[in-house]
Amino acid sequence: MGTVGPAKQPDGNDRFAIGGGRSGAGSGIATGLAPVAVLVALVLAISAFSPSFLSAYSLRVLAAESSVILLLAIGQTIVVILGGIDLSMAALASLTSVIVALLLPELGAGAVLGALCIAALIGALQGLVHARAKIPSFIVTLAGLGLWSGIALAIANTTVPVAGRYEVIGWLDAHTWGVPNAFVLGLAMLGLFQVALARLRFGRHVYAIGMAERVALLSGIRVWHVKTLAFAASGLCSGLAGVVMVARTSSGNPTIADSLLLPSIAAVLIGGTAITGGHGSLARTLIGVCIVAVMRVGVAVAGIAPAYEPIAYGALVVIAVAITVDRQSIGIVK
Amino acid sequence: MTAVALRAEGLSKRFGDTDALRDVTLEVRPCEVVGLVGENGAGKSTLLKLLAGVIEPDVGQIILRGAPVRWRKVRDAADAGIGMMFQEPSLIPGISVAENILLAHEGPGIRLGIVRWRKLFALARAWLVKLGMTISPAAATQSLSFSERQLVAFARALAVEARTREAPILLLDEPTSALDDRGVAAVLQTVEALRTRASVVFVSHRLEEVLRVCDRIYVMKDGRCLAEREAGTLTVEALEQLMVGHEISTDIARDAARPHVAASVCLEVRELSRRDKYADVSLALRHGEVMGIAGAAGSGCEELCRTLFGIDAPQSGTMLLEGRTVALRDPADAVAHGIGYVPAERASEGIIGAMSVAANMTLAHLARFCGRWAIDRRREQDVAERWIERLRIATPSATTRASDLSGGNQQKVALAKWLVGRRPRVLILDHPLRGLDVLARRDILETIRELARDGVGIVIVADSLDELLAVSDTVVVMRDGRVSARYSIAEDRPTRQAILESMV
Amino acid sequence: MRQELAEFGAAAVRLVFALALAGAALPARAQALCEKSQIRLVNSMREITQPYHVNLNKGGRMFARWAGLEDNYVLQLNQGDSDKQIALMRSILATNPKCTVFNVEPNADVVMKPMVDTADRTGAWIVTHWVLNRALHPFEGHDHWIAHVAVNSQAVGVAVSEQLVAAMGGKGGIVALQGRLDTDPAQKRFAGLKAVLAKHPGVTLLAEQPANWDRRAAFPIMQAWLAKYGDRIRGVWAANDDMALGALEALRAAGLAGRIPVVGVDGIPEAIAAIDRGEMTATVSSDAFYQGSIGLAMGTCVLTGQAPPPQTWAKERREFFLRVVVITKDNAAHHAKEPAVDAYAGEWRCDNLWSRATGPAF
Amino acid sequence: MSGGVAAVLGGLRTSGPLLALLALTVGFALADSGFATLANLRIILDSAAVPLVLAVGMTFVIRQGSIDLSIEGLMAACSLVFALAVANDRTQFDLGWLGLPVAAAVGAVFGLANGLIVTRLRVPSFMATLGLGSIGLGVAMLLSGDQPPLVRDTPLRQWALGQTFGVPNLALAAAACLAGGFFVEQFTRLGRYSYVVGGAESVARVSGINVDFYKVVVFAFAGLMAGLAAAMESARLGLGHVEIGAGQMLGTITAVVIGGTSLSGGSGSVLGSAVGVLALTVLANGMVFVGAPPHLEKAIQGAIVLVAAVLAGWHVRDRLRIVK
Repeated sequence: MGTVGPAKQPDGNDRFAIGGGRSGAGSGIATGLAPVAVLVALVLAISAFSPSFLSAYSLRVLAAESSVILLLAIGQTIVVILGGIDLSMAALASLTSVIVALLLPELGAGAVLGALCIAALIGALQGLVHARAKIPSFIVTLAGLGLWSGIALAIANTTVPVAGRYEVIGWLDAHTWGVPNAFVLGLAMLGLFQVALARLRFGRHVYAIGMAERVALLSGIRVWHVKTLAFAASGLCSGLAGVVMVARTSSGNPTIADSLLLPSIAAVLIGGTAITGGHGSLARTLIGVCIVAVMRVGVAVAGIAPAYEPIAYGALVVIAVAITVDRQSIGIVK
Repeated sequence: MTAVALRAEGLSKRFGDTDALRDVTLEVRPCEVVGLVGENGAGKSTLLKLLAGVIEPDVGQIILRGAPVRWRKVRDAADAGIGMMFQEPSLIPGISVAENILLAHEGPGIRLGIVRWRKLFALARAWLVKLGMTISPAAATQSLSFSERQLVAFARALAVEARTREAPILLLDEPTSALDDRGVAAVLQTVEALRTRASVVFVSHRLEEVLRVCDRIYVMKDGRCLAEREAGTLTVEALEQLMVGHEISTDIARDAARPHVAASVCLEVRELSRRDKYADVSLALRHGEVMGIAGAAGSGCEELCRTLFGIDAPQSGTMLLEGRTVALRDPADAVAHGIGYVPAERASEGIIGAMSVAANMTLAHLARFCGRWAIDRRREQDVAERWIERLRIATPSATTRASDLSGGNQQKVALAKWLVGRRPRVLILDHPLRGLDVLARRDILETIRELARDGVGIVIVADSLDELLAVSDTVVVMRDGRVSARYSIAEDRPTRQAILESMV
Repeated sequence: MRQELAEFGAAAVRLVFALALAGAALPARAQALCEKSQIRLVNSMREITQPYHVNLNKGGRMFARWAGLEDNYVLQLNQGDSDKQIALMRSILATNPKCTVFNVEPNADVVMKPMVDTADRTGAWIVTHWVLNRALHPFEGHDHWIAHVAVNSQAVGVAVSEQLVAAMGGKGGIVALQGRLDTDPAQKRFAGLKAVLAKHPGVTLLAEQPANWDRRAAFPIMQAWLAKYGDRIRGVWAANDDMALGALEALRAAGLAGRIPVVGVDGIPEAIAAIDRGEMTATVSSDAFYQGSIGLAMGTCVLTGQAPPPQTWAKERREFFLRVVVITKDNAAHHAKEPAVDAYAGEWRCDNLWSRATGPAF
Repeated sequence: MSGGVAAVLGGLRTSGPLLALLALTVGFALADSGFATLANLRIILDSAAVPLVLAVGMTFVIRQGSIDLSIEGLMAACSLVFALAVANDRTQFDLGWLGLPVAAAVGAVFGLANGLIVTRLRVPSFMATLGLGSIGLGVAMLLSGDQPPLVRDTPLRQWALGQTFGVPNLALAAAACLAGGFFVEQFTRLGRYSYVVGGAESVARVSGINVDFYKVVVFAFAGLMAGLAAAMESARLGLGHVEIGAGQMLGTITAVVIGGTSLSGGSGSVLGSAVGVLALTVLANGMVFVGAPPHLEKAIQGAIVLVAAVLAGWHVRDRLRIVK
C-alpha cells in the first residue's frame, strides 16, 4: 500500500523482528498490556456483581469452558497472521467430534489419531485450494463450512453417544491440581505453535506473507507450501477442539461446535492480532480467549436480564477491541 | 525584495527519535522554479509534505503569499493552490484516469454529488494534453504502464491550477525518477511552460535536469538546508560537492579492461516470447558479465527480467542455465536455481518495511540460517551486521525495521538479500538506482562490479544510459519488445546518441 | 438382572405410595434439605423470542410466584449454543449448589450428560425434558437427576399426522417440513409421519426438506414446492408450528391459505389462532407452561422434604412420558387464552407431581 | 496449468459469475422439467428480492475495504420496529406505508453507528459490526417481548405477497434498489469515492478526501438497505421476528464476493452482486426442486460456491496475484 502520508507510521510490537526494534519496544508493551487491562477490568466488574465469580471454582469452570475456544482461536490466529481467515474451523470440529464418537469404541486411541489426521488433511486441502486456485480464504473456508457440516450431518444426523472406550479421551474432562486438562492441552498447543511462529522458518514465512506477500513471493518463498501448512495447523486445532468436545459431552454431534466460530474469531481480534495480517501473536490470543470466555459466561452470571445480554456482549466486544486493537500495526482500519 | 509566493520559516519535524527536518527556511518566488537537491533521507520529501499539509510541522510556520497559514488537512493546501506530486506511486487502480487526475477537486465534473462524465473527461483531457499524452481519460488506471501512471500523477498535481485564482504552486517530488528519456523531456518541457504562470519546487536526483530547469537551487543534507545558489552559477560537479560535502569523481568511474568476464555462458535464452510484451529475444550472459538492457517504457525489458526470474511464464522459447534447460514455474524455482532479482518497486516488492533489516536480508535463504530446528538468530545477526558494514548500510542496528531506513539503504538491503546466502549465479536488477543519491548509487554500482568479479552474471535495467554505460560489459537495446541493437562496451563503446536512436 | 430391577422397581413403587400417603397425612416427615428461602429455581432454555419458550419461562415464573420464591427465580438462555448451556449451569453453581434446582430444556441432547454429571458432582438438583438418550437414565445412580420428563415425539408425530390424513380424506400428496435434523424431536416426529403414511397408502409424501424449525426458511421451500407440484399438494406437514406458519404464508401468497390443510407441533398461540381461523388443521401441544414449571415443582418438593429423595422414587416416576393434547378447531378456543395459576396449582402439589405421566419412557 | 485451459477460461474474463449462474440454471432445468417454468421464475425472483437488497448495501461496504457482519442483528431490530410501527396486534401505531421508511431509518442509524465506531474509535469493521449486530439482536429481543408482533396491515401484506404484471412486487422493489445502487455507484461522488477509499485509502486521504465521512455514509447506506430488507421480509411473513435475518450475513457476503467484488476492496459492482445473489437463489431453489438429500444440501451448496468462485477467479490467476 502506498506509504503516502502519516497513515502508516512503522509499528512496534509483534513483528518477531530479531530483538525488537527501538521504536517498537515502547508501543509494543503498551499495546501488549491493553488486553490484559481489559481482562482485569472485566473480571473485577463482574465479580462486583457476583463476588463468587473470583472463586477458585468459578475460575476452574471458566478455564474449562474456554478450552475449546482456545484451541479454535490458536489455529485461527495462525491463519489470521498469514492474512487469511478460516471460517470452517467450527464445522470441522463438529465433524471430528462425530468421527471420534463413532470410531472410539472400535479403534480407541486410533480413532482419535485418525480423526486428527483427517482434520489436519482437510485443513491442508483448504489451504492448498486457497493458495493454488487463488481463491480468497474467506470463500474457500466458507464453502468448507458448508461442506464439512453437511458431511457431518450425512455421517450422523444426530448425537452419537460414545458407546465405549470413553476413558481414552475422558481424562480431557478431568482436572489435575484443580486445572482442567483440556485447558492444559490448549496451553500446550499454544506454546508449541508460539515456538513455531517465533523461532521456526515456518513462522518467519507466515509473518512475511502476512506483511507483504509479494515480497515473500519475490524472495522465493513457496507461499503455497506455507499456506497449506498453516491451514493444516488450523485444521489440527479444529480436530483437537472436536476431541475435547467429545470428552466434555461424551458424545459427538454434527453441529456441536458451530456456535463457537464467531467467539473464537472475536478472541483472536480482541487479543489485538490485526485482521489485516502480519501482526499478532498467540500470547495475545490467550488473553483474548479469556476475555471472550468471561464475556460469554460472566455477563450471564452477573445476573443481567437475558434480553440485555446480547447488548452487553456487543458493547463489550466493541469496547474491548477499541482498547486493545494495535492501531499502529493496522495503519488503515478497514 | 520581490514578492514571495511561498515561504517556509524555520520548519522542524521529528519522527520517533530521528530529526527529519531541522529549522529549514526556504522561499519560492512567483513564477520561479526552485530546485531541491540532497541525498536520500536529506529531508526533501518531508519538507514538501509539510508544505502540502500532508503532515504538520513541530516548529516553524508556512507563509503563503505574505500571510501565515496552517494546513489542517491536505485539502486546505490544495484549495490554496498548492499541488503536490508524490514520489510514491499514488494513483487509485480501480477508477478511470480522469477521476485520478481530478480526484477530490472534480469542480464542474461533479454537480450536487452527481458525476457528469462527459464534463469530467473533457476537464481531464485538457491536463493530459498539456503533458502531450494521448491516453483516453476514460481509460482504466490499472491498464497504464508505470511511466504513464507517473505522468498522470503529474497531471493530477497540475490540476490544482483549476482550484484557485492565484498562481498555483507545484511541489514535484522526483517527477522524473520513473520515466524514460521521452517522458522526462515531456515533464521538463511542462515545467518550463509552467514558469510563466506558476511557481514550482522541483526535486530530482538527476542534477543536470535540476540545473536545466531551475532558477534557484536549495541543497539539503541531514534535514538541514546547506546552501542556496542561483542555478546559473553552478555545474553538476559543484552541486554534487555541495550535496556530499566532499570531492567525488564526476562520471562513475569504470575499470577499463574487464579480464574477469569468463567465456562460459551462465544464462542463455533462445527465441523467448510473451504475447504483446516481447518477442523472440535471444541473449547469452557469461559468468562475470554485466549485461545492461536499455529500452524505453513499453520496450519490454522489465517484462523480460520478470520472466527470467520466473514471475511470468514465456509463451515460447527456451531458457538455459549453465547449459541445462530450465523451466521456471515460479520465483521459488528461480531462487532454487541461484537466480536473484531486485525489483524496481522497492517499497511494494523489494523489502518488507515492518520487518527488521536482518530478517529482510535472510528472507530468501532462511534455510541457511536454521539449526536443526529453529532459526539461529545469532548467526543471522552476525551475517546481517557483516553485510550492513560491507554495503555501508546506514542503520542504527540490524534489528531496526527496514521502513525506518532511507530509500538508498532500503535498496542496499534488497540487494543484500541475494548476497547473504550462497552467491547467486545470476542477479537481475530492475532499475536498482532509481531515486538514489550519488553515494548510494556509487556503493551499489561498486557492489555490482565486485559480484561480477566473483563470476556472477548480472542483468541490469537502469534509468539513465550513463549508469548503464558505466557498469555494463554489454548493452542490449530493446524496442517494442524486440532486441534492436547490441553493443560490447570493451570493443565499441557506443555514444548515448547511438543508443537513444536504437531505442526510439 | 432385568428381573431384579423390575422387582426393585415394584418394591420402590410400593414404598413410594406409602411415603406419599404418609406425606399427605403429616407433611413434615422427610426432613428438609434446605431452608425454603435458600432454594434457587433455574430455568435453562434456548431463548425467549419463540412463543414456546416464552411460555416455558412464564410457567416457571408462575410456579415461583406461587411458591413464594419469585426472587430466587433465574432464567438462563443459551441462544442455541450447547456449550454455553453447560457453561452457564456450571458457573452459577459457584454458590449455593445444594439448594439449586434446574429445569432444563436441552438445546441438543449432547448437553444432557454433562449437565447431569455436573448436578451429581456439585450436589445441585436437575430435571430434564424432551430428549430421550438411550444410554442415560436418572435411576442409574444419578441421585441428583430428579427426573426426566420425556415427550414421546413419535406419538406426537403420529397424532398430528393422523389429523392431517383425516383432513385430506385419506388421499393425495403431502410435503413435509423437517426441523433441525440433528435433534431427536425432529427425527421422531418425522418417524411418526412415516408410520402413519404406512397405514394410509392413499397419501404420498411428495417431498421433504429441513427448514430448521424456522419460519423464514420454510417460506421459500414451500414456494418452490408449489411451483413444482402445483395442485398435487393436498396437505402440508410441518415439524413445528413456526414452519407451518411460514408455509401458510407461502400458501397465502399463492391464494391457497385455508384451502390446503396444514399441521404443526407445539401449540403456539399464533397456530391456535390460525386453527381457529380454519387456516391450519391441527397442532399438538405439550403445554409449555407445565414443562416450564413441573421440574421446579419437583425440586422444591424434594428440597423442602415434602417429597422423599428421588432415589427412592419408582423408575416410572423418574423417567416418564408427558401427556400431550391435540388442538383442533373443536378445542382451539379453549386453548387460545392464557392459563391461570390455579390451572396448575393442583399439579404442583408434592403428592400429585405425576398427574400427566402417561407411563415409563425407558 | 495448460495454456489451453487458461486461454479458454481467460476468454471468460469478467463473465465468471454469469457463467456460474448459467451453468446452475441449465443444470437444474435439465434435472427437473418443472424448474424452467414461468411460475418458478417468479418464485426465484421473489426469494431473491430480500437478499438482493442486502447485497446492494453490502457491495458498497466490501468495496470500500470494510465488511458488515451486523446484518442479522440489524435486520432483527428493524423487523420488530417495522412490525410495531405498522398496524399490528401489540401497539396502537398504524403508520401503514410509512413503516418502510421508518424501518429503513432505524437501519441507517445502526449503520451510522457502525461507521462512527469504525472511523472514530478505529475499531476494525469486522469487530465493530459484529458487536453492533449483537446489540441489534438484544434490542430486537427487548421489543419482541412475549410474542412476536403480527403485522395486521392488510394492504402491506397484500403488496408484499402480490404481483404486478406477473412480477412479484418484492422483486420489483429489489430491482428499484438495485437500479438506485447502480446509479449511486456509477454517477455519484459517494459511489466513485467508495472505489477510491477501497482502492488506496492513504492516497484518498492525502488527496484531501474526507475518507471517514464517506466511510460512515456507506455504512449508513448499507444499514438503510438492511432495514428495508427487514421490512420487506416482515411484510411478507406477516410478523416482526428476532431471527428474521438468520443466515443472511454469510449468504450476502458470499453472493457479493461471487459477484466479483474482492474482499480487499476497490473493485466490483452491484450488478455483479445481483448475479451472485441470483446464482445462490437458483441454487437453493433448485436444491428443493431436485429434492437434494437434506443432509447433503449444505455440502453441495458449499461445493458449488467453491466451483463458482474458481470459475469467477480463474482468469486472473497469475503467479504474483495476491489473495488473502
